[in-house]
Amino acid sequence: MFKLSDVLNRSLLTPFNIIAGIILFIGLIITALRFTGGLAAVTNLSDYNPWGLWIGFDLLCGVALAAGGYVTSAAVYIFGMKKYHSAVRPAILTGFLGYALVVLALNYDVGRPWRLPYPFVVQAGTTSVLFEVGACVLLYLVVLFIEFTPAASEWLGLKRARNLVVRLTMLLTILGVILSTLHQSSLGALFLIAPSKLHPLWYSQYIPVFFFISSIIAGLSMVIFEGSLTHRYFAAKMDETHLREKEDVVFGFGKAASFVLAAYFAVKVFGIAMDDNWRYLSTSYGAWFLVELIGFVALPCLLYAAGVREKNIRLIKWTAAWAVLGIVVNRFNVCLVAFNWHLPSSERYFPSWMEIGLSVFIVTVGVVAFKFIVTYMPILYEHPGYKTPHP
Amino acid sequence: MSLSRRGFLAWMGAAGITALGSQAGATPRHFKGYPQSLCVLHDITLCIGCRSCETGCNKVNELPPPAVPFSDLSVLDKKRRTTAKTYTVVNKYLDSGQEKKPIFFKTQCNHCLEPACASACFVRAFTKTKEGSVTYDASVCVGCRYCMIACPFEIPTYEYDEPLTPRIMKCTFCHPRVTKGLLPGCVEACPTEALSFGKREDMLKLARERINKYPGRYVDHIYGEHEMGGTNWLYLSGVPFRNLGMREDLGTTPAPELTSGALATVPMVAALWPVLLTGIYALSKRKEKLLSGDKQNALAQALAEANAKSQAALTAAMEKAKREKEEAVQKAVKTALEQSAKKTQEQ
Amino acid sequence: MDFSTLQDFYTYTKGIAYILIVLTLIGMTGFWLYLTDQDNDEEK
Amino acid sequence: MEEVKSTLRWTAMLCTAVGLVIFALSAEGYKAPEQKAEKDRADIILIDTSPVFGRGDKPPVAFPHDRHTEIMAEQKKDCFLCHLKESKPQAVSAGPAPQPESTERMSLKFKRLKDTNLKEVRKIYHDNCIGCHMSMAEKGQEFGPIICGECHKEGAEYRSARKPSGMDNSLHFRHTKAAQNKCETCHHAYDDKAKKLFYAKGQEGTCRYCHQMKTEENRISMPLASHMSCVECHRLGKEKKLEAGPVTCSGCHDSKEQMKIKKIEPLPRMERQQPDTVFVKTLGKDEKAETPRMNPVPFDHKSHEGYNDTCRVCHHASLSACNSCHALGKPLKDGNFVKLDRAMHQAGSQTSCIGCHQLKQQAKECAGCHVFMPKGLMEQSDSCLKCHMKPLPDSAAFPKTAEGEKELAKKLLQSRQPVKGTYPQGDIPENVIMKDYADQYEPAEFPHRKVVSSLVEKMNGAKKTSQLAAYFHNDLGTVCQGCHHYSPESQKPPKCANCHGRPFDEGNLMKPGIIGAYHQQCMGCHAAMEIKKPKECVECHKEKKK
Repeated sequence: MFKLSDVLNRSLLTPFNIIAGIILFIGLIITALRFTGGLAAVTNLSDYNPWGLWIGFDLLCGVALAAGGYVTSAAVYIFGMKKYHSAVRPAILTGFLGYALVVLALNYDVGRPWRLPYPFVVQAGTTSVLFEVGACVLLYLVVLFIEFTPAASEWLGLKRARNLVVRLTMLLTILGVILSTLHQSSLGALFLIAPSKLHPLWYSQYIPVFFFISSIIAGLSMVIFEGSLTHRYFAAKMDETHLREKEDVVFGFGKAASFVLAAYFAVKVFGIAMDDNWRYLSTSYGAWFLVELIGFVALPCLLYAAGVREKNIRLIKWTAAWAVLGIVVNRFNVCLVAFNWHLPSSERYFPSWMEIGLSVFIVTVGVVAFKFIVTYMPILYEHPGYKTPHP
Repeated sequence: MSLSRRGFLAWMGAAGITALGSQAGATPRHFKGYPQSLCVLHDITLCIGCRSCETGCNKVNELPPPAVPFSDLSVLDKKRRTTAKTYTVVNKYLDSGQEKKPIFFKTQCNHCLEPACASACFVRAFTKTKEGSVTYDASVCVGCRYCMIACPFEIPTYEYDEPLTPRIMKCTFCHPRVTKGLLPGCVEACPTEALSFGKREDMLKLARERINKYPGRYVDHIYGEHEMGGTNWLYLSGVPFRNLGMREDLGTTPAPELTSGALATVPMVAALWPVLLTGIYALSKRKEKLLSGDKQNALAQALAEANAKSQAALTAAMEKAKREKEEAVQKAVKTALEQSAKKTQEQ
Repeated sequence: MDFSTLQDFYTYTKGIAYILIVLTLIGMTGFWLYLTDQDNDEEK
Repeated sequence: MEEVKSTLRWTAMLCTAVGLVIFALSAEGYKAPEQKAEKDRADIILIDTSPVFGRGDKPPVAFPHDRHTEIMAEQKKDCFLCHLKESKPQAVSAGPAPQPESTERMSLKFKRLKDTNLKEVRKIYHDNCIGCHMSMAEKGQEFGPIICGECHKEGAEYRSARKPSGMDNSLHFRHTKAAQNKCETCHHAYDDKAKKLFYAKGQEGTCRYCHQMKTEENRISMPLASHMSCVECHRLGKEKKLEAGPVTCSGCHDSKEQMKIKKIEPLPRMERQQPDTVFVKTLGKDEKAETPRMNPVPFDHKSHEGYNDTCRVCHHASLSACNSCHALGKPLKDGNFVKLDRAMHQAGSQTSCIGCHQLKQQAKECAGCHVFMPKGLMEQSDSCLKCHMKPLPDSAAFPKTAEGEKELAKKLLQSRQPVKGTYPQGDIPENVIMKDYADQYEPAEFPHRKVVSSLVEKMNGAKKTSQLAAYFHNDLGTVCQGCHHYSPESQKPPKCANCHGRPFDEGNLMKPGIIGAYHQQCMGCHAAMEIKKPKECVECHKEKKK
């Protein structure tokens, strides 16, 4: 429960605000350039490299890291892990923000943003994986929005309506999980069509599975990671339930993440075996692949395990950060590093500072929005008016 | 994850029979592409690198004039690719033989029988026409550039400098001309007939005949006959195609096959996840209910015990009180008797 | 219905598939509600 | 305090992130695996023990032999620093092997006489190679590799450019001269009973007839034989300060060095009791047929000796007649189951008549026309008679004696009328205007007569092929057929435009349109004959004034 006064009294010239302000300003300039000079003016994209950082990071990583929403809500509402209930709202919020930002970023990358709905209203290219991704992301954004709006029906206090709302949460959660399963995996499936361009070690008929599994890891890790951040910076905003359940969330999700990581490691190895790509492991790309597999899959898996067994909350938090980084590395590898590996280095892509700048801008927008929302809305605490009746 | 296409087709086929009443769809289908579709055979051994094709292409497609005039052959010295301003380019490759004999060859859209770009496009901006060309419709294109990712020949290009109306640019096989019965611009311009134009079957025949007649002159491979499921541009060469930078490792799988498996699982997930999830939900709910049941019993028991205790305490207290009362009475009686006895002695 | 390219065939079949998916989801939701509202009456 | 800590953490994370990005990019920098340029050397010996001892755990060593020979020379050391002396085996020393007087020779192995076992051999290599390199290092000289990986490396830095070496007739002549016609110096046969070499006079053949690529029992491999004999002999010669052949690898096996080997001009004929003229039989040696179905082919053996560098070209397995191994009917094992007809007609094979003749057609003087002609057996039956000549009217039955045979063959050969040149200049149109042309250019003026005469000139001028042309070109019109193809020989052949019209005629896919025909024919011929001009389009047809 916070007092409005201490918000008003705080001066706006906090270091955070200043930095954020600068970044947002630069972002706006880049925006202007993009929509006057075209992609050529701001990006290093070429006819060989049509997809760059804005897809590799903003889309692929954005979606993966926003997986916390469906993971948490599934855990709580479907798997009935009520003790993590306090984690749901923040997760949903970050999920919602994440997807919103992905869509925002797409508006920069795509040639004619206003046509983004075309596949669904004008002409549907149903053979395209991108069509499925688009459809699912769109729907899921709506789902997240509804999930994010507080359960209004409680106001009316009607028992039937309340039951309906309870059922609706279930429906939304299930729908959310379905949509997430589909588009998280399909983001990987996007690359199935380019076996001649993606390095064999990363190309696999299993790549949709890889993306889906790793999205679960990303979701779990993000919840822990954000949890620790919010706890650090917004402890004041948390009520005792949150503070109490926080630990449970960290340990529970840490354990889950560890186990899923183990499975992920296994399927990655299966991937190599299926296409008999062992020999590539001795090449330079192989070395880099091993870094990803050992350093960003096996290592966090073990660290999580250690953290859970020894009840070492800090270790788990740092591991979460590492795992999140690992997901980013993986998405970068698939989309940027191992893609077009056959091209001479002169033809390879490296993002321009403006591309990086815009990505930073997008992230900053997200952080600011999150900060604003958790400051003014009941995310980290339950509003006394609508105590949700959970045992 | 990836259901085999066969299985998927069987599944869809079953649906087809019942729902659509279409012809037996359960057998794995095979598509031969459009019969009579047109084709160009590029005999690389005949190309002299005169860039007439580039000129012709530029003219008939009304593309912007080139930076260096087409008559300037020095541009051939470094490798070029198709760009948003040039649909086709001629490249030079120096044969690694004793006398470095230059080999020229033309690059443009190969007009796949099963185009990867079309398969990848989520607004169906690309169409495989029955004439054999793969055409592009800018009026629906969103500009996501997934087609460029998908194309194994790295042909489609993008107008990166267009802020709001960028298009994908690629060879159209001069579709408007061809439908009018004219030759494609490049073919018409080629002086040596390094580009032969005709029905695909005929061009394949021609290619085979040339290989048979001049065994020494050609490598025994018609590029484009099977690559990525076959293309409407075919190539003959005197040196291995990989030397010319043409990928020989593309395989023969048509592009749509590559993603169909993954897409095939979508309905499965959509149909089965709800059941699975609600199942899990039900289980967890049931567990929860049982738990809550136990809790109530426990409470009741605790209450009962508590009551019993308090009862005992109460009775004990009452006993005590009773005893005190009686004592008090007896005491009082005793004193009274003593006093009365004292009185009688004095009299 | 006959197709000369795999691409056209898939466009068609996947199109059908997507429609079916939507119907399935709606249908199953309805069916679930129909299945479960009894239990809730008991709970009352 | 807490702040400090947290900042530290953040910096740590930042560092890792940056480090990763850099690593990623470095990984990105790598190209797809591709052939990297290697130094070509003719002297690469692959020190690979696997054939003898089975696979080792380290990759074999590519050893630049000449590099070491040079250094030996610089340091005034001889071959025996690395190669031991071994006593000649009985069989050889007894026989007429090179330098019969010497009972010792240089072992080809490194620092040992036989491959005992892996452990020892490995020790020999490591001790001696590394030891020597070390000692040079200590002396402060430029020294060779010392660490395992420097020698044992995958994808060696050298690529072996070793060209197989052989003795052509000219080189053979120089050797016979050097050996004062003592053929036994090198030539020998093996006596199975006596188990030793002996010299069989008049039976000499090329080494390869017996010495195969692999060592067989009682006959060593060709590489071994040649290096033991040739190199040894050259070495001894050099010791004796005589003019001797090369002892280095590149001396025999480097393409450039091979060019330098002196050629004898004119080359005297080699004596091996071969005929000047002979009949190539159309029947196997042991085959009996009432009459051969095809006429035997009179063959000018003498001049053909001049057309090839070695006898081996035709006599690929022995110096006897073709039909002693190849038969008309049943394929024989001796003939490797190749029937007589294939032995003589197989296209693309240098050992068959037609194959060799077609290879000759690739000479630039001939290629201009022949490049357009489908390869393989000619269909026209009359071309068969070019070789399978009809017996002369006056000649009676086929002679029984070898002498008579030679005579008849000679007569037949002389009866042939070589065709040189073509129709008289006056009958050849001087210029041809090619006007059926694109709007872009003026008509092209084709100097028809000039071209024809230069063709004929080249044809007759060609050293080794002029005879071939003279005998196989049917008549004066044949040369015209290079361009005026698919029509009978005549002084007034059809014009190009009579057949060639608009392109892509579905009726005849192989037939180009007129413009294509012109360019393909003219440019194809110029390319084949290595005529550099014309370079620009306008050299043939001027740009049309707009």
